[in-house]
Amino acid sequence: MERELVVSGVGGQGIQLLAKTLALAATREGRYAMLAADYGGEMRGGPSKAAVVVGDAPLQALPILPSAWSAIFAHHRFAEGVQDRLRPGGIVVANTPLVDPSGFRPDLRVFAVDAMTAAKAVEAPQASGFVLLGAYNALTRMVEPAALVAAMEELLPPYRRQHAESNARAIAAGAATVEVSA
Amino acid sequence: MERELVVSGVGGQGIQLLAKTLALAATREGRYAMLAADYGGEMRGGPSKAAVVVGDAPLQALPILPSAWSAIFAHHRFAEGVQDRLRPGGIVVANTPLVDPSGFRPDLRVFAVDAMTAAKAVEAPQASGFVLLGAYNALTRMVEPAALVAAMEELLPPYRRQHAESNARAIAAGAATVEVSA
Amino acid sequence: MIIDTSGPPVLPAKQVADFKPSLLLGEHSLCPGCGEPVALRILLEVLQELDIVQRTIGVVGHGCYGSFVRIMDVDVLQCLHGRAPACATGIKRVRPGVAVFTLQGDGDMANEGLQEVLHAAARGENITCVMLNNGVFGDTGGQQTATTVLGQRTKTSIDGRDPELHGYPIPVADLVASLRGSAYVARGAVSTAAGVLQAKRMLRKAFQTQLDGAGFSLVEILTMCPTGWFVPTAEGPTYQQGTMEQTYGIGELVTR
Amino acid sequence: MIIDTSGPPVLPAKQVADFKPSLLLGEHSLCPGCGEPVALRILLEVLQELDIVQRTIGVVGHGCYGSFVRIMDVDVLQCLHGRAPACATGIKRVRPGVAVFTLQGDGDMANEGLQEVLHAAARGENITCVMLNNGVFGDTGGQQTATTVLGQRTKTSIDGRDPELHGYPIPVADLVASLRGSAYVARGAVSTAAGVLQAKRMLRKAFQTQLDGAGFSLVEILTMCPTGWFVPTAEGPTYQQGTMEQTYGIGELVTR
Amino acid sequence: MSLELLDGGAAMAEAAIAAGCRFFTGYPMSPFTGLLEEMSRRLPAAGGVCLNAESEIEGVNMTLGAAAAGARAATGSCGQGIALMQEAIAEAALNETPFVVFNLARNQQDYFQATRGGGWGDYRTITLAPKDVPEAVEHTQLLFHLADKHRAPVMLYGDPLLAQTRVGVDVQPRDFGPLPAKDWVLDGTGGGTGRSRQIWTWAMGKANDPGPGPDGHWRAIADKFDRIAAEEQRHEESMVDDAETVVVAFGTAAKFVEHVVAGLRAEGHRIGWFRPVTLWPFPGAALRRATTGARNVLVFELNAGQMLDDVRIHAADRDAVRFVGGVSIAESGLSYGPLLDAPAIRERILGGAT
Amino acid sequence: MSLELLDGGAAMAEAAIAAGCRFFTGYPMSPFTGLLEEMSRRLPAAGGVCLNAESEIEGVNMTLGAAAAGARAATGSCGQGIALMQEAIAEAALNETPFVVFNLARNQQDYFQATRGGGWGDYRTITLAPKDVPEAVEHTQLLFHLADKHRAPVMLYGDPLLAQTRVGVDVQPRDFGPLPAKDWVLDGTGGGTGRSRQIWTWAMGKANDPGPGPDGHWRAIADKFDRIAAEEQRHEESMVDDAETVVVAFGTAAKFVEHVVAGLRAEGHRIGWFRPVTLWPFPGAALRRATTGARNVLVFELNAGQMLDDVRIHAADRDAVRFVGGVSIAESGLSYGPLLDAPAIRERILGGAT
Amino acid sequence: MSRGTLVIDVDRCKGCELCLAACPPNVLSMSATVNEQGYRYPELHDGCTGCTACQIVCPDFVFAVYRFTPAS
Amino acid sequence: MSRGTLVIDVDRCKGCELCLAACPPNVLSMSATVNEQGYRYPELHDGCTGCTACQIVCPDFVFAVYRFTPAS
Ligand SMILES: Cc1ncc(C[n+]2csc(CCOP(=O)(O)OP(=O)(O)O)c2C)c(N)n1
Ligand SMILES: Cc1ncc(C[n+]2csc(CCOP(=O)(O)OP(=O)(O)O)c2C)c(N)n1
Ligand code: SF4
Ligand code: SF4
Ligand code: SF4
Ligand code: SF4
Repeated sequence: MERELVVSGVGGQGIQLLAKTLALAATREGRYAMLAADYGGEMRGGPSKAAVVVGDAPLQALPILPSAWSAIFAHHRFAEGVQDRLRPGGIVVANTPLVDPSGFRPDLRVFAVDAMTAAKAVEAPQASGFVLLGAYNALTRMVEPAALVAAMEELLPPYRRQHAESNARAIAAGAATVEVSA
Repeated sequence: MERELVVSGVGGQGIQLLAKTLALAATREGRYAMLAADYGGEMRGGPSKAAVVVGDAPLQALPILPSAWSAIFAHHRFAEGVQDRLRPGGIVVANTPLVDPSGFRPDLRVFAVDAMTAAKAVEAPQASGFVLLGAYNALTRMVEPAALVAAMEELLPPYRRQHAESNARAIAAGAATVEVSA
Repeated sequence: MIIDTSGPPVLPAKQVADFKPSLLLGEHSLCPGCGEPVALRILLEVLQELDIVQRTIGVVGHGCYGSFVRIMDVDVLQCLHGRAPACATGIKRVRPGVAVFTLQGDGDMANEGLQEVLHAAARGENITCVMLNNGVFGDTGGQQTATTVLGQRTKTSIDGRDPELHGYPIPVADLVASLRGSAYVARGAVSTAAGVLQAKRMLRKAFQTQLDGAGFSLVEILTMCPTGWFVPTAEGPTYQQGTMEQTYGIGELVTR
Repeated sequence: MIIDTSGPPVLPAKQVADFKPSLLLGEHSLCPGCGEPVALRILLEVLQELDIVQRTIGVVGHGCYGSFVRIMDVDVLQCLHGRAPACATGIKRVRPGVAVFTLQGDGDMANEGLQEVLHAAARGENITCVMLNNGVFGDTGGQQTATTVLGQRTKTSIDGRDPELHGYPIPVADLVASLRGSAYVARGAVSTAAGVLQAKRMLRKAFQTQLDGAGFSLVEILTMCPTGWFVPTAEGPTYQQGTMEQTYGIGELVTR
Repeated sequence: MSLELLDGGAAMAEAAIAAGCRFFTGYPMSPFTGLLEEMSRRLPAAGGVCLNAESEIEGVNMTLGAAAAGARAATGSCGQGIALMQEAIAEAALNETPFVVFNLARNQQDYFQATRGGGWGDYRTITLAPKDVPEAVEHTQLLFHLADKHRAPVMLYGDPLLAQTRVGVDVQPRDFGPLPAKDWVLDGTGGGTGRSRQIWTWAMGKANDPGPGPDGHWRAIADKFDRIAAEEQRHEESMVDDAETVVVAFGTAAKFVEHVVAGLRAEGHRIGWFRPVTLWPFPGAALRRATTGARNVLVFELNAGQMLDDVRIHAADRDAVRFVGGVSIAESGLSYGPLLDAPAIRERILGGAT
Repeated sequence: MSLELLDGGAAMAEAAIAAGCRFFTGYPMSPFTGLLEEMSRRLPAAGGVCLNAESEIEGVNMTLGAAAAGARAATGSCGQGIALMQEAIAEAALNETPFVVFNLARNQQDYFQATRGGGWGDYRTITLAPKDVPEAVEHTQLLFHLADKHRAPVMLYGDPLLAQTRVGVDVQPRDFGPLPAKDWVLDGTGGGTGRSRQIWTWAMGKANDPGPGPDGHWRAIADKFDRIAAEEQRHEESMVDDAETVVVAFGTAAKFVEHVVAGLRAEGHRIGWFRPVTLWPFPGAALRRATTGARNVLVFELNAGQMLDDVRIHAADRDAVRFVGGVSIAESGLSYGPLLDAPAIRERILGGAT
Repeated sequence: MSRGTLVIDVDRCKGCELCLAACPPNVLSMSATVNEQGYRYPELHDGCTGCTACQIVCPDFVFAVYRFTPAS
Repeated sequence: MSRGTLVIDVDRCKGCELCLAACPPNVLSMSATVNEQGYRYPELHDGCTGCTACQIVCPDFVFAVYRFTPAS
């Protein structure tokens, strides 16, 4: 079975890193992953989108997903159309207050996460993307939480190693937000 | 009616100039002419061939003639195949002794011209090509003799003007050879 | 105490510098700390100061500055990568009364189109070529160009440019200066305010050379590319001074 | 009194010069008085004297010298017009133990492929480029190249090369010499016997530079093209001395 | 009427000048060289500029620049030189800069190069293939017209026989009708007006007046080429109505085929010929009509079979199509080998018409 | 098996190295740039050389040189950059130098460029168009094999989705069977032996051992490409046997088409798909079989209709062929527009299957 | 005392800090808060000479510069 | 008296006359008749020094050069 996540936000929110972390974590677990990024060419500060698909056999998924099982909305801009592709019952993580969690289709399961507040609370203000990821993974169990942290560390370039701990805290904080709200 | 001449010899014999003179003369008479040259690319001292076609209406002739009405053979080398294309009754000017006038098909009308000797006799040793042309034109009346001389003069570059007279003598000498032999 | 700078001063004052040259039609989208918009500004100011705005055609190559085509209020041919001097030649020969300039990067001029600019210079083509040299392919994300300085890390010379493997940087202005058709050649840099003003004077002289019909002119302008150099924006100027400006030197190479 | 030269002398004598280098496999078909076969001779002699015949690859461009591919007993890639330095680079990087040289004309190197040779030189590519500069496209019948001297009549500059219309000639060796990757650069001429010997020494040094792994080497050799210059063959050398050699100068430009 | 004896190169040079060409660039390459030499001699006298481009790439981009500035402009080359120009020809097609490319090739092996480009993107190049010098004179003038009519680079595809054969021709300016105003030309006067002009393949427009952008622009270009494809097909045909065998050929080879087919018809064979005059747009509908009822559709071209594709796409019965041409090159590499000859062609046609 | 999460560029880099590629050149151009960057990182560690070519023309000629000297070598680019390489690709096809060209294009508008060359002369380029990254890994390795097998330059035609999508892949060297000895390689040892070697497009040979010359050589090359055309056709198809409608698509677009067609089939439509895996040689015979009996042969490609030509040449019923693709470009110009999306494609297919 | 002053179009600023280093009297510093693009931007302190250096080096055309006219 | 002498492969000569000018003692002159290619060719007169200059400049590889060995 293949499970799809689409992530949508604006450049600078860590969308690509979040998606890459999840895909790498799944890969390190020996599963098949796909990560398709879409960041409008040379434009800066523009839309940033990513899709992650994870499965236990070689994937059939298209790099532009016709439908998805879940989504993370990091920003209300550039989000048009994404909701329409979610299958009924789809899981949504909505980054409040940038995203209004009440604006979604009734057949979706929406979880509001105030990622910035949670990130600041664990002194990881740069890591709100990881909060969203932590929340998402807590909801979906896409990968083992430990795999997520390991993948995040693996992706850090040497000169950013110092962020490993705060990112890990952000992931955990994200998980905590939904475990409470769930 | 279109009349074709093919000229065949080796580079340096003045084949191209001879053919060009005839074609220009016909053009200056207001008739349609074609001149197709064939001198094997970058090779030097190799084969030199030309075809001239003259007619009173826009020409239908191919640039590589399937058959011809007449020929000038300036050299025995590279002459293979040319004879085969001459139509029965075709006129041939053979440059003796470089070309053996007895080696032709019986249905051709062959005229032997010792161009070099004739050229030397009129103190135009460089102009044996024009002797052949003079002979040919005397036989065929392709163009007016005066037109031939005018075309030759027109084609001389300024720094070769001094050759005009000796070339003209060579044309006349060529005519004389066949007027005698005819 | 922070001064209110949200509007013009209330005390009597004379405006001595405006936000942007009036020939700009909109915002650019280049990176923070990029030197190219500064070069664009002085180029446009020179066109205005020489009063040739309405008899000028620009030819713009491929690089981050390519997006200036959208915001320069000047007639422009956006040409193929590297080919601006050839296109400019065609334009100038057909419209000798128009001032024709090119806007190119180091990737555009020193890599893809080194031949075009040298031939145009040798031809003494009466055009003005402007090269924005940041020592990397900025637009494609920071790979090594022919002007990348030794030791510089880029995405295709990750351990730094090593002369054994990657060769030496090419001083384009110097090459051009050595050709007889060149009438004005200079190299400037926009890493300081004084440098910007000097570069502007160079551009002015280059266009004046063209207006005088004296032959080929070229101004190479060293510009910061903090993104491609992987340095903080604030360090761009000093990094540039310590690397590119050291390697290439600043000044006029040909004046006639 | 004319001496019998139909066979070796009967008196005791030592042969001090042979007809042609033993690396030639046949006759060339170049014009009377052409300087290119002379350059070919000394090039082949140098390969023999350095004893590298069996570890050499030549890369030959497009021009009259292109036909040498048929007669040089050396491994050869006949490449596209202008691209020899790039091809040679690929070969050298893959076979660093082999001596790699290019043989190109001025049309090949200064026109179509100016960029390739300059980039190869800047890269300090450890190859030897040989340019036969006769100031015209010989093979296509004598049109103007980038090295045609001022005033020279060619089929595309019938009234003589005029700097206003056609620009100035490009001194390729000087351009190459100004690049840091160049380890040996020289310009010779084959218009006199002494010149031929000097050019041969230059070629020898160039190959030695390569064998030493010191970097890029180039020898530009001025060669007569009486056909393309429209001068009698016997006047080729003096014509060359009065035009090309005057314009470009003979000598070593870089030695390291 | 006054005939001049001109070789193809000189005739095309005269024709180009008569058509208003005032900018020309070229780089020597046989058999294109002659046209370049003639232009360098004749164009300055006509008030134009002929540049010894230092390379084909520089030449075609100079020409693109001159055309962008409004001149009737041209360049040319052959084979490898045209290959080097493909990037710029595509660019001109996509940014709509009109000029003429004289592709005086060494043979017919470059049909794909001419008709399928090899540049990038969805563009096509109007390509005329004259069969002889008089037609080249007409085509040259027509091409400058078509370039301006459609704002696109266009091509003449010839060969050594076309370039080098001398014939008596009378070059007169011809009028092909009115043309759209060149209101897009860069003349340098737009600066500071807020309406400065732009020529840009991506058509992004100015910040104050955005263009269609690549998607809109390239779709419009594709539509334009569809329109050209419908409008500009040209062909000649003869004796096809009752023909069992139709021979398809282009350029010089077609002239030979016409001759051979006429001979065969005179001998009683039910045979005709069809000649695409425009290689692109290929006159497909006409070919379909001309081959309806034919049992043999023979393709004679001097290459390994390139136009063959277009004939297969359009012939009435695709299975009737047979290739009777072939690669045939002179020893020198610079012209055709023995297959371009009437007797040889006759044999091939008789062999194919089974 | 151990999966690595690699984008297409990195995956192809790994695959190339696994296939023995030891020389690579490139010049940045999106979306090819990633492959270049990966090669510059990975190849030196494998004992190879990766050069920052100063331009595409220099890059491809360096690669030609390295290949002539015997290395498994490659280069790549996209669009305009490939256009600039056409001269050298043709040259390599004609002088028989094998290397791989990674044409990681911005979209599908370069089908003609890939399959009809645009260089000069009668040559063709084996072109594989993988539909996704795992297939690109296989194709990369296969291409190095095919290049050596046929002594010819070969091409991989991809797009931004192929170049940039990351997937878990396991790159293992693959064995495609034995190859002819590379006894033609220039190694420098021939000098002075009277048997020195030569690589020359015109194949004139040495004076003491004349070659076939251009005529003989180019005819042999044409024959070789005919052989390749017969031997190397590859395709995939599904559900065509009873299909009323067969959709033909290549590359990434084909992956989308497969998905959409599978959905339509599940809904009861009698529909199947056909994918040319080799764009050249085009799998014509297979297409003919697959479309026999089909009422609609729909061509979906993201351009103005280029593969369409090949489908028209080969589909069982030429009149059943309909174009349902189109130009669709992202605002940035660097990737596809909205037509590359399953719902949009579904609509086009339903519209075409009348 | 300032001889000159600025208008700072803060929302255009991309926070590169080039102006800070360029300012001879060193009277610019970066804000604590961010503008609408998310960048910190320069703030002016006492002592501006109206030399225009900041305007000259700013890649984002953020500055207009004024020189006070002596109340003559 | 000649210190050296030549073998001249006359049929290879293309008559360019470069050897004449190159010869320091000026002991070469062109023939009156032509070779099989149709070119006049050089002939040697007394005074050859065996310097090899003619061989060095000849584009058509027409000369072999000998120096007489002193009968020691
Ligand atoms: C023929 C061709 N090759 C490659 C590219 C891709 N390309 C676009 S911009 C660019 C970089 C240009 O670098 P530079 O000129 O230095 O300008 P910068 O972006 O650094 O300002 C490249 C390589 C292209 N457009 N055309
Ligand atoms: C791309 C390309 N353009 C043009 C040519 C035609 N061409 C062949 S040889 C030649 C002249 C070369 O001149 P040069 O290198 O100076 O050598 P020369 O003949 O004078 O010895 C040219 C232009 C070609 N082969 N390829
Ligand atoms: S990448 Fe470099 S050159 Fe381009 S906009 Fe950014 S800083 Fe400027
Ligand atoms: S044309 Fe010139 S370069 Fe060529 S063979 Fe003749 S003399 Fe030599
Ligand atoms: S230089 Fe301009 S963009 Fe940079 S921080 Fe200062 S005001 Fe902002
Ligand atoms: S130099 Fe050689 S070719 Fe020329 S005349 Fe003398 S012998 Fe003959």
